[in-house]
Amino acid sequence: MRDDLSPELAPTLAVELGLKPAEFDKIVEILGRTPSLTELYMYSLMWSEHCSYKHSKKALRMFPTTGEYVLQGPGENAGVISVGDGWAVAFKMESHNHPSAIEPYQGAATGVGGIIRDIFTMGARPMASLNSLRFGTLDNPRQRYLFEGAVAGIGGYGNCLGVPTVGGEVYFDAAYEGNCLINAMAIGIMREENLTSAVASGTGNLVLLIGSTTGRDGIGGASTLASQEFDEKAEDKRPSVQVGDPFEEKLLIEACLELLEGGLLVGLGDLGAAGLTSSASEMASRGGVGLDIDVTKIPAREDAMKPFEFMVSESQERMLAVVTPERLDEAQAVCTKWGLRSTVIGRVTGTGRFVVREGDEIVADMPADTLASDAPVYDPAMTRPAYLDEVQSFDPATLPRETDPADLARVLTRVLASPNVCSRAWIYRQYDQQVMLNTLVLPGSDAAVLRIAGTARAIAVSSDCNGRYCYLDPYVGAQIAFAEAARNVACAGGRPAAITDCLNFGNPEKPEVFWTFHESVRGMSDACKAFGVPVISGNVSFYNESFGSPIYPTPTVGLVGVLEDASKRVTMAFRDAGDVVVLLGETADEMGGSEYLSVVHGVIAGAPPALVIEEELAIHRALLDAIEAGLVKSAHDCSEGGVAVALAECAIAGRIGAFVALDDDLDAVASLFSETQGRIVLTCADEDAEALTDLFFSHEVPFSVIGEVGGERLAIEDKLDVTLSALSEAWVPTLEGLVAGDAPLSEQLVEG
Amino acid sequence: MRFGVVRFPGSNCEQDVVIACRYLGIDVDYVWHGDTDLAGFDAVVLPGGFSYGDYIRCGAVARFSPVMAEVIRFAERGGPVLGICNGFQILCEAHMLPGAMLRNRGLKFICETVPLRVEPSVCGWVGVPSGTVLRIPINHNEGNFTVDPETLSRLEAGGQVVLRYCEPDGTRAPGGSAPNGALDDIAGICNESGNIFGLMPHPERVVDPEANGTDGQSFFTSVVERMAGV
Amino acid sequence: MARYEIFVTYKKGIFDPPGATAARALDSLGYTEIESVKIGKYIRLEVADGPDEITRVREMCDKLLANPVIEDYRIVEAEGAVSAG
Amino acid sequence: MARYEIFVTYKKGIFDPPGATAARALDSLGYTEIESVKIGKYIRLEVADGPDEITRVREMCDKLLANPVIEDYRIVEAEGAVSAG
Ligand SMILES: Nc1ncnc2c1ncn2[C@@H]1O[C@H](COP(=O)(O)OP(=O)(O)O)[C@@H](O)[C@H]1O
Ligand SMILES: [Mg+2]
Repeated sequence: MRDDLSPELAPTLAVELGLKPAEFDKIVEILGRTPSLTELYMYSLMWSEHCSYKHSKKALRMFPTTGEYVLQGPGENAGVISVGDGWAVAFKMESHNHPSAIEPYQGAATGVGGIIRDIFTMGARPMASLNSLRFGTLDNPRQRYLFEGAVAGIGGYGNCLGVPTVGGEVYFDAAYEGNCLINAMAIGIMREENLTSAVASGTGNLVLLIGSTTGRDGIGGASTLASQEFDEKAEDKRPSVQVGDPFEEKLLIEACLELLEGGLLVGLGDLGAAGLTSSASEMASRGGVGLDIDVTKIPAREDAMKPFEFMVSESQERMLAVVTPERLDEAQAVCTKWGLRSTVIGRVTGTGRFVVREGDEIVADMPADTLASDAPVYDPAMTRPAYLDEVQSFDPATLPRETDPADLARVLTRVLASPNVCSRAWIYRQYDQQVMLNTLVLPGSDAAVLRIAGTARAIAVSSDCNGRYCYLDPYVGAQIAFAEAARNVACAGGRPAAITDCLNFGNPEKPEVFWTFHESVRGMSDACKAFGVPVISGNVSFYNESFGSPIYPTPTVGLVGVLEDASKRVTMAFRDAGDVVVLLGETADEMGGSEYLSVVHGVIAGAPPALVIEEELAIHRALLDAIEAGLVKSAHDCSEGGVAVALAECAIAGRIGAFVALDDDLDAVASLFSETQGRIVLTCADEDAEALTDLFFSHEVPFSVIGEVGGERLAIEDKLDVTLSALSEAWVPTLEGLVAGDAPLSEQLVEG
Repeated sequence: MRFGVVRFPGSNCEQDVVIACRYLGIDVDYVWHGDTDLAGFDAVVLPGGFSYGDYIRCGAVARFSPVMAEVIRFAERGGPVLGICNGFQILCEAHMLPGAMLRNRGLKFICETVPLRVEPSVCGWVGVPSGTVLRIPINHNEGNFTVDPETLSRLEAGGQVVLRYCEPDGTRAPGGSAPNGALDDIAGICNESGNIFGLMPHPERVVDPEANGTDGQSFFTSVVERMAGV
Repeated sequence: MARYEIFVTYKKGIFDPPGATAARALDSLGYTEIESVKIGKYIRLEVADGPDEITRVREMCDKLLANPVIEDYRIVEAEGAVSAG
Repeated sequence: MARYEIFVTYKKGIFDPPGATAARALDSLGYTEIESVKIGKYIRLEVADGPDEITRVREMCDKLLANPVIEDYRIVEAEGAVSAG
């Protein structure tokens, strides 16, 4: 075989490509010989953590993945649920952390591009995206650069594509200083019957590569390493940054959907991580077939590319389709109509082998399904991290608490101005939020609401994770991530249908890190089971380490809920003077991990708020029944900053104040800023108050009527009294202020 | 009365215009950028989005689409042509309207609903009295309209300035009300005879009262009414 | 094959938002010596040899690569200046 | 006062979507002689005379005017090439 490696060199190269010696031995065993260079690259990528989930696979089995509405669970490019009236929604979240840390604009942009390809691969038209972001604190110029760049990149890609960005979340914490998180979620819509699979089948069918040319993008790291030792001449160091081309992707969306609609394809897959190797071997593995691919047929962007480079390139905006020879001309005509390249690069075989050739010469030949299915699965060691006892034993009650109304008012404005609480408008103003005309609730409320055009229905979507809680208690933190997403969706009137997740952790080979991962998966699973909400897709991102220590465990949840009647949707904005303000749920003194502690005392410690899942569920059900009965005029959950921040946000959004009396017997700080879970600030018309309270009684959920909407101040009896304009002045300009006065990104200087 | 909405490679608001027209009961269909025939259409819309990615300059490539020669002929015969956002940029690139778009002041993409004042103009696409303040979303990176001083005076004198960014009460801030920095707060202009109209805001996004408002309706219905002689 | 470099800049009097922003940013980074920054486009063409080469490159600029309403351009072949528009 | 010209281009191997799009557009406009188009930035600086002028200009490029992860730049003073990064 061409590209042969000597038995002496191969194990060394294998280690340099990230394979463990035992993994290399397994490859030799599968092949019955030393792998060729191309084979070794292909295995090393497919058996990498990113593609094989070798450290997480077992833990992920805890997730509930089935349910009445699930049309496609984990295992395909995206999960799919039925949302009624024959419509289905596909969604998934994915990380692009490491590329974004090198080049934030392109890293984030190509992250959006990748997740959107996962959606239309399923036959769904991308209809919305969300993003979950984590950075270090913005007093550091590098963090500002990353933040500005990532936001610009997300907007730059999504806006050009014409997919609205409707929500997300962002936190700033020193824990992410050396390792930002950029998680992108995309959602698509389709008729149920159009659900497709990334599968190759039918001996003699043709493999068609559609879209962009193939360059050496994304293989800089590994290939430079290898080329120094094994190539004739040391290649110049190439940056492994991929540049996104959203225009090409827009054409791909239109062409692929037209191809699928016309029934012209046998299967369709996207090229993501590990490029052609991954999509081709997964499609072959699903179909139980073999593939024969000739790299000389692949349109190259650069000269003298090697077979392995073609096979592992991560050039963006490419799709792989399987077509019958009879439909080839029609399929290629559709691509041409959309101005896209399409090239037959190989065919489906009945041998079950993945053969790669360069012209006449075979450079790789292996059992196709061993790439995707035979990757090792590990049972990593785990130990409860030592830091937990220390942080959890901290008692927030040992710190002094403000009691004077003037001090409390100052604390409220400080918390409102905290980068983790303040208005996110600076971010989403850079995103097209409305294209496609489905966004009924724009970003800025708890969940975005998107209508299912042509029906009365809508979906509500939110992505959430408080990493600080997960750091203090990974099990509870992950439960809260789920509960908060469900709560945000419920506040809009959506009944949770399914979630996707993106699990961001440090190095899983460290037992303490793996323990936090395992606990988080367990917490999220338990919450999902209690709510009867399945996990239909997701992504794991390990090795997120910041200067040698892991980031906060950050298991982000992306939740989609359904509103049967879109006109019943609710936002957080207070509406009319005289409306009655109700607090659903009961406040306890739970200051551990709170924004108050962090902002006022600079402390991140204590036990996070408890999550009593049955109570949480009862409250969501009560809220949803009330919304569906048309009794609720606004609803907003209490998250970071507690009830005081929730009230302030409702008032700012509605441009109208409130007079409130909190009837707990806690001290003022706990009453205002405790982050007890399962609480919702809602309003109803005065004449509906009785019906609403009756409904809550019948649900046996704790609630209290706390006040009335009106005026231009937020007055909380005995505690504080602040003008609306003072609240807005604290909450609105923080992000813009933090990034202003600073050097703008060089990206911004690029035309276009 | 039938609207034709041109689909350029990369357009992404063409479906929105079609949905908006249908919502308003207007007969509408797509026109492919490669077509060379506008027979059967009574008005043409160049929609928003990013034609050809707008990588070189917004609208620079789309202007050369085969259909554009026909759009120019259609307009010369007095046919109503509306360019929304990228469509406006294409009209400028094609010299069907004067001026050009620079990057937004601040170099950020801006998506937000803004107040706009309807100016007294000769524009045939406007269906509300001048002085009306409308709230319509803008959504662009390059909407910072610029034009040389002589042409600006000509636009003013000829009633060709159709829409201006303004404060919520309809006044213009001394330092300018345009979030993108546009010259003289200009958000939309028309040609001398008023049949070609380009605007940066997206009226098709505010047509359905169930979704975000109705302030954009009149831009679509006025032409229909005028043609029907209402 | 011939190589051309094209420099596209805003016409005099046209405001240059990226240039103005860069100037401010450089100033705030401590480069107070900056008096002005202009940002334009730098285009490199490779064209097969043929008749009227330079005329055709100018045409490409007039039609597509620059916007004559707001931009000027300068074309340079290899090292020597040949044409401006 | 000194004047510097800076040419910023993508590093070798980095895909240049604007260039690729321009090449396709020119081809479809009939300029089939086009073999490749690359689009970068052309920056003109005016700086007050001072010590370390060129060092400081290079710094400006590294920090702000170019993105060293994906871009190369070349600085030219008046007419002569002085520095590259
Ligand atoms: N990165 C982002 N991109 C888009 N929208 C965002 C982003 N971050 C926050 N938002 C939006 O800002 C609003 C407030 O966000 P957040 O404070 O996280 O809400 P909550 O506390 O209800 O989860 C939401 O509408 C959210 O979707
Ligand atoms: Mg919320």
